[in-house]
Amino acid sequence: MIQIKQLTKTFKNSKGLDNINATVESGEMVALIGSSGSGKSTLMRHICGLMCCDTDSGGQIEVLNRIMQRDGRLSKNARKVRTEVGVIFQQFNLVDRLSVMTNVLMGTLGRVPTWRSVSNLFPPSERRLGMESLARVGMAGKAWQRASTLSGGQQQRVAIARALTQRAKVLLADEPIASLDPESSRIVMDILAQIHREDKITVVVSLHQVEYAIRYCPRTIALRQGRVVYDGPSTALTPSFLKEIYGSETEELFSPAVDNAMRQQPGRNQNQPAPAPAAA
Amino acid sequence: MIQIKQLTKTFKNSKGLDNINATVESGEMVALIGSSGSGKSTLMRHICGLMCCDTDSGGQIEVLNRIMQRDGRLSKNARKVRTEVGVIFQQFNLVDRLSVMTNVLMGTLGRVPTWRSVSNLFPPSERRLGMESLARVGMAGKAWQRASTLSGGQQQRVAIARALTQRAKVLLADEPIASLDPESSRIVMDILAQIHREDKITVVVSLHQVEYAIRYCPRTIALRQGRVVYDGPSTALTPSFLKEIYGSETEELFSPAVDNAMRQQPGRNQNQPAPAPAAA
Amino acid sequence: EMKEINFGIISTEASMNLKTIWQPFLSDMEKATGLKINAFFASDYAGIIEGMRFNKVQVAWYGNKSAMEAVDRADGQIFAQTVPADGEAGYYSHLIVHKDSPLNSLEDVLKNAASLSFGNGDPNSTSGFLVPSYYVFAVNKVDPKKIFKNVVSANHETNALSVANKQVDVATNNSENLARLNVTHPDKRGLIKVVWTSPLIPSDPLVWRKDLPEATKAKLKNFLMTYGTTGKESEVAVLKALGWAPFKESNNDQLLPIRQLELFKKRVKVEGDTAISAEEKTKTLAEIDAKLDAIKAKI
Amino acid sequence: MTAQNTILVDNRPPRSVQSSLTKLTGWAIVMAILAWSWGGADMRPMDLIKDSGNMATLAGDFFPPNFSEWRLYLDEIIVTFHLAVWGTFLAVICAVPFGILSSENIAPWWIYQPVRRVMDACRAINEVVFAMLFVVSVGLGPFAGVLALWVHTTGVLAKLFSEAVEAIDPQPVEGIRATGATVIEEVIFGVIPQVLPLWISYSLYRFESNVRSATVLGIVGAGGIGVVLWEMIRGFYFAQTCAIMILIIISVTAIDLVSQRLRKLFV
Amino acid sequence: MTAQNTILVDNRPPRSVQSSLTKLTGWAIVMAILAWSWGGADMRPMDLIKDSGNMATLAGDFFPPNFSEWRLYLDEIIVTFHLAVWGTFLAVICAVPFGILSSENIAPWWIYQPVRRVMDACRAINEVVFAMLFVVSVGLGPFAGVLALWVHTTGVLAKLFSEAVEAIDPQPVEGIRATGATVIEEVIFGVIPQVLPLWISYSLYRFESNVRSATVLGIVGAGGIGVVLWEMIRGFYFAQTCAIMILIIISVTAIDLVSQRLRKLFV
Ligand SMILES: Nc1ncnc2c1ncn2[C@@H]1O[C@H](COP(=O)(O)OP(=O)(O)OP(=O)(O)O)[C@@H](O)[C@H]1O
Ligand SMILES: Nc1ncnc2c1ncn2[C@@H]1O[C@H](COP(=O)(O)OP(=O)(O)OP(=O)(O)O)[C@@H](O)[C@H]1O
Ligand SMILES: [Mg+2]
Ligand SMILES: [Mg+2]
Repeated sequence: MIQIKQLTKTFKNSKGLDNINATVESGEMVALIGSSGSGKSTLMRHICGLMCCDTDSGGQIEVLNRIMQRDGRLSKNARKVRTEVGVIFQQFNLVDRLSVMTNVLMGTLGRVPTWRSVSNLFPPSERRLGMESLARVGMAGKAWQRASTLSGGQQQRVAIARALTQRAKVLLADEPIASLDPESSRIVMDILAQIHREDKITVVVSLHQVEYAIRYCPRTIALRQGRVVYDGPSTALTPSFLKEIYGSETEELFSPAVDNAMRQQPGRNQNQPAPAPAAA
Repeated sequence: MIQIKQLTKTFKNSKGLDNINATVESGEMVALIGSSGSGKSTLMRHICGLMCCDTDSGGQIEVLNRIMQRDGRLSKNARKVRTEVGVIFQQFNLVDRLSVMTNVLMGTLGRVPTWRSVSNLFPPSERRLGMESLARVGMAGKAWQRASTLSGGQQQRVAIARALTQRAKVLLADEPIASLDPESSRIVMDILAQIHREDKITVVVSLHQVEYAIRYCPRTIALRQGRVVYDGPSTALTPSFLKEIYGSETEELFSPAVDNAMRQQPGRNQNQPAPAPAAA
Repeated sequence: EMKEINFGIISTEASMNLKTIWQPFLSDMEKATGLKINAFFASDYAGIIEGMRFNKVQVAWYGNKSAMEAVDRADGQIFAQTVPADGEAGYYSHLIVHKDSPLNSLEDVLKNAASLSFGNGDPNSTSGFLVPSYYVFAVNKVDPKKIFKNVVSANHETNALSVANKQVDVATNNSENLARLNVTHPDKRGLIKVVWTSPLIPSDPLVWRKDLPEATKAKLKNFLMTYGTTGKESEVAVLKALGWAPFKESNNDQLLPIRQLELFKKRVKVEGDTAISAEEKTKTLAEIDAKLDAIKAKI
Repeated sequence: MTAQNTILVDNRPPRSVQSSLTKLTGWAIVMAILAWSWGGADMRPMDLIKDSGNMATLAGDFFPPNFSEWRLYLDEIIVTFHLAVWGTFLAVICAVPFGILSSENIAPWWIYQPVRRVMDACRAINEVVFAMLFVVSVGLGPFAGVLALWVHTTGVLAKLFSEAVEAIDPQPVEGIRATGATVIEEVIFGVIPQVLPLWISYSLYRFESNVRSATVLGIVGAGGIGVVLWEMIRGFYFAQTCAIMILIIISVTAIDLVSQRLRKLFV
Repeated sequence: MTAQNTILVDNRPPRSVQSSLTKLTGWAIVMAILAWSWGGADMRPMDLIKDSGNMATLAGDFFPPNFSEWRLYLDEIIVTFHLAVWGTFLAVICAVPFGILSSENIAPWWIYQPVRRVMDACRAINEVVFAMLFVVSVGLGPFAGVLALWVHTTGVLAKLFSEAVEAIDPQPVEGIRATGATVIEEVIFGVIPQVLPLWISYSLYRFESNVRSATVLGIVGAGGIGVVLWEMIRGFYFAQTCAIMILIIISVTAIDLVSQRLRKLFV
C-alpha cells in the first residue's frame, strides 16, 4: 500500500528525516509516535506529496503501487495518486470562509471535472456523498455554516468528512487529537477506527500519546530525530521499553506535559489529561 | 473598600446586571463565581469604571470611599480612583508589540507625569519596582521579550506584575485561570494569595470552578443571570447547596464541561481538569 | 459625404472652451449644415492634435501655436479666423509689473534686470513665451536666464496673480487674459501695470483636415462665413457671448509670423548648443536660415 | 517542565543592543534623506508664513461659491462617475488574473517576474499619458478616459491583489492540494475565499481614487468634470471653481460613505 | 454537554435563504450601475479593435527612445523624488493626529465628524488643483508641489490611518485605561504600538504613489520631471517622452523594491 524507501530530508540546519524505510500493507491501522519535532508531520507530508525529499538521495515513495515521488522529484501522476490519499492535517487546513459543505466537497475535486467544480456545479451524487460523510461524523446539522464558526473538534470532524468524501484508499491523519479535549479526542479516534473497520481504509495516524496508539492501532512506528526507532506491535510499548529507546523524552509521551501551555506557541494548546480508558 | 449599590446594567436585549448590592471590606479575598454569561466580567468592568451602569437607575459604586460612578456617569476623578484599582483581565489585555517591561511599567502611568511616560523616561525607582514585580511572578528573565512571544500562562503573570507595579489597594482578577492548565492555574492562584497575604491587598477574583474558590477565598459571591444568588463563606458551598440555587447549571461549575471546547468560541479554551488539590 | 463631424475645442490663449458658451453656436452649426456635430473640449492641445492626425477629429479650434502643430503633424489646414468683438485682428503680448513698481518701460526692465525676478510664460505659449523671447530678448540680444536675478515659468493666470501679489517683479501676459481678469477680478487687474506691448498676434484660427470631402468643407465654410452677418439678432448674441464679431476667412499663411518666431527661437537654441559639432551646427543654421528666407519671401 | 514559580531577582537583563543600533541607523538614514531633499524640494517654510496673506486673499475669492450653473457641473460629475465605474470594473476583472500571476507563492518566478514588471509599467505611467494613446484609437471622449483608467488601475490593483495573495494562510491551500485538485481549483477554492474581502475593499478604495483621478483626464479631452474645473481655474472664476470643488467633495464623500458600508459587509 | 457522537441523517438543512437574497440584490445593483454607466462612459469596445492600428502607429513614434538628454531628466527625477519625500513626510506627521482624531473608537463624534469632513475635502481635491493654489501663494517651483502633495496626502493617509486605528484590538487599550492612564497615554501605549506596522506600510505605499503623482504636478509648473514630461508631450517629442517614461518606470520600480524590503522589516 505505502512503500517508503531510503527517505531522507535535509532542512537548512538539520535532518528532518533520516533514511526512513517502511511499508504499510493494505488494511492496516498504524500509529506514528514521537516527541515534538521528531518528524511525524514531515513524513506525512512526504507521503502525500506535499514535500519532496532530498534530490538524488535514492529516496522513493510508492502509494498503491504507483510512484508518488522519487529522488526528490514528484512523479508526473502525483496529482492522480493524491486523489487516493486522504489527509487530515494537524491544523485541519479547512478554508475558513467557505461553508462546511463546500469544504467537504473539496474531497471530490480529484474526480469532478474542473469546469464543474469551478462553476460550483458539483454533481448531485457527489453532494449526497458529502452529506453522508458529514452525517457519519455527526456534523450534518452544520453543513451550511461557515467553517470558521466551528470549534476545534468540529473542524477536525469536518476534515475527516472531507477525507471520507474523497473516497481515498489511504488516510493520513496528522495528530488529529492534538488540540482536542479528552472527550472530543475519543470521538475522533472512534470515528477513525470505525472508518478503518467499515470502509477497509488503510489508516496512518500520528499521535503524541502512546496510550491512544496502544488502544487504537495494532502497529506503531516510532520516530526520533527523523529516524525510525521502533516498528512493531503497539502492545510491546511499555513505559520501560519506551524509556530505553527514548531516554528522557519518554515522560512527555506518557503524561501530558504541564508546561506545554507555557511553551512559546500561543494558539496551540496541547494539554490533554490522561485519556479516558473506556471507549464508546 | 468596594461598595456597590443598586447596580443595574441593561444590554440591548438582556439584563447584564440586575440590582447588585455588595460590599467588600479592606483586606478581604472574595471569589466571584457563576456560569458563563452570568455577569462576572460585566460586574468587574463596572467596578473599575470601564463600563457605566444604566442612567438614572440610582446605581453607585464607591471604591476606597471615593465615588467611581453614579447613576450611569463616571465621576470626575474616576481616573484617579482607577489608579488604586489593579485589574487582571480575562484576556490579559497586554500590548503585544511592547516589551514585557514596558507593559509592566504601564502600571505606573497613574502616578508618573505624562511627559515622562510619553518620552519613555520612567524614573529609575519605578523601573526597579517593575523589575521587582516581575521577579515576584518569576518573569524577570523575560523582561525584554515582546509580550506576544509569551505563552498564555506567562502573559497572565505579566498582567499580575503590572497590577503589582500599580501598587493598587484593590485587585480585580477576571477569570485569571480560565485559559491555563492545572499547574499554571495553581501557580497563578498562589501568587494572588501571596500578594493578598503579604501586601494586604483586597482581592476580588472571578472563577469558573468552585473548587478554587473554596481553596483560596474565604468568601464567595455567586452570580446568576446578573443577580447575586449567594454571598457568604465559601465553605458553605457544597454541591447540593449549589444545585439548590443553580439548578442544572451546577454541573458545569463543578466538572469542567467536556463540550466547552466544542462551543463556538475558537481561541478560547476552557477545559480544565479537576484542579490539583494540593497547593505549593 | 460625411454625416458626423468631430469638433475639437481647446482653451487657447484668447478664448475659453466652456461648453455652456459654445452650445448655442454648435447647435446653430448642426442646424445649418445638417451635420451631426460632436464637440470635444480639452484643456490641452496634445490630445486633440493627435486625434486629428488619426482622423478622430475633423475640425478643431486652436490657438496659433497649436494650429501650427496641427498643420504640420495632422494634415490640418486653416480656413477661418475669429475676430475679437472689439474688431481688432488679434491680441497682444505684454510685459506686466505691479502698479507700485518704479518700472515703466521695457528699457527700465532691461536696465534693472539683475535685481528683478521674471515670470516667463509656458514654453508653448505664443504670447507668454514665443513673442516676448523674440521681441524683448532676442532683438535686444540678451538671454532672460542670464540677465534676471531669477526666472520661473508658469501659465498666464499664475503670472498675473504673482505680479499682483508681488511674488515676481516682471512677467509676461497677453491682452485677452488681462481683459478676462478685469471682468472677474477688477481689483487684481487694478494692481497690474503694462510696461510693454507686442505687435499684433493673429487671432485664433479654425482648422479642418485637408482630406475632408469638398461638399462638407463648403457647408462648413458657408455656415461660418455667413454666421452673424445676416442680421439675425440671436446669432450676434451667440458670437458676443463667445467674445467675437463675425468670422473672417483665413489660410495657413496666418501662421507665417508665428513660424518666423518659432524658427528664430530654434536658431537661438542651436547657436547656444554646445553638444553638437561645429560642422553640424552650421548645417542646421543654414537650413533654418533658408526656411526663414522662404517665409520672408511669402510675407 | 520546570514550573517557574521561584522568585528570580535579575535586575537588568542584557537589553538587545543590536536592535536599538538598527533603529538608530534607520533614523539616521531617514534624517539624511530628509536633509538631502530639503534643497531639491526648495523648502522655504518662511514664505508660507510670509505669504499666508496672499493665500487668505486667494481663498477669500473662492467664497461665496457660485452655484448658478450647477446643472452642468452635475452632468459632468455624473459622466466622471460613469467613467470611474467602468475604468475600475474592467481593471478589477484584469487585476484578478494578473494579481494571482504576480504572486510569489502561486506562480513560478519566470511568470511572476515579467508580469510584475508589466504591471509596474502600467502603474508608473500616468493616466493622462495613456489617455493620449487611446484618444487616437477610439477618439476623444469618456471612452478614452475609461481605457486609460483601466490600464493604470489594473497595474495598481494587480499589485495590491498580489500582496493580499502573498499574505494568505498556506494551510487551506495545502489541504485542497492534498485532495488531488488542479492548480486552478487550488486558486479558486483555497486562495480566492481567503483574499476576497481584502480584494473588495481594495477595489472600492480604488474606485474612489479613480473618481478623483478622472477629474484630471479632462485635460486631454477625455471627458468629465475635469475640463470644466480647469476652464474655471484658468478664467479666474474662483467662485465657480469653489462650487465645483464643493460638488466634487460632496460626491466623493458620498461614494466614500457608501463604499465604507459595502466594505464592512464583506470584511 | 451532549457529545454529538450520534449519527444524524439530515439530508438538506435549510440553507440560509436570506444571505443568498442579499447576494442576488447586491449583484443586481452592480449590474444596474454598470448598465447605467455604459452610456455615460460612451463605451464603444468595437472602436478599440477597429482602430488599434492607429495606436500602434502612435506607439511606434515612441520608439526608439531618445536618451540624449538623460542628465537633465535624471536631475529632474531627483527633484521629483525630493518633492515626494517632503510631501509625504509632512503628510505623515499631520496624518498621525488627524488619523487618530477621525477614529470612531478614540474620538467623540463631535470631533471625528468635522475632522473627517476636512480630510475628505483634502482628499477629494486633486493635487494639481492644490498645486495651482499654492503656486499663487508661494510662487512657482517644487515647494508649491510639496505643499500640494502634503495637503492631499494628509487627507489620504489620515483616512487609512484611522481605518487601522478602528480595527485595533480594544483590550490592550482597556488594560492601559484601567491603570488610570490619561487619554494621551492610552493612545501612545495602547493604540500606536498596534497600528505602527500598518501605518509604516501605508506611508511607504503613499510615498511611491506620490513619486508618480509628482509627475503630474509639472502640468502647473510645480517642478520636477513632470514639467519636462509635459513639455515633451506638448511638443510631440515622443521619443524623448518615451525615454522619460522609461526613467520614471525604473525609478518607481526601484523605490518600490526598496520600500517592499522596508515594509517587510516592520510588518
Ligand atoms: N519547512 C521546514 N523548514 C525547516 N525545518 C523544518 C521544516 N519543517 C519541519 N522542520 C523541522 O523538522 C523537524 C520535524 O518537524 P515535524 O513538524 O515533522 O515534527 P513533528 O513530529 O510533526 O512535531 P509536532 O509533534 O510538534 O507536530 C523539526 O525540527 C522542524 O523544526
Ligand atoms: N457589550 C455588551 N453588549 C451586549 N451584551 C453584553 C455585552 N457585554 C456582555 N454582554 C452580555 O451580558 C451577559 C454577561 O456577560 P459577562 O461577560 O459578564 O459574563 P461572564 O460571567 O463574564 O461569562 P464568562 O464566564 O463566559 O466570561 C452575557 O449574556 C453577555 O452576552
Ligand atoms: Mg506535527
Ligand atoms: Mg467573563
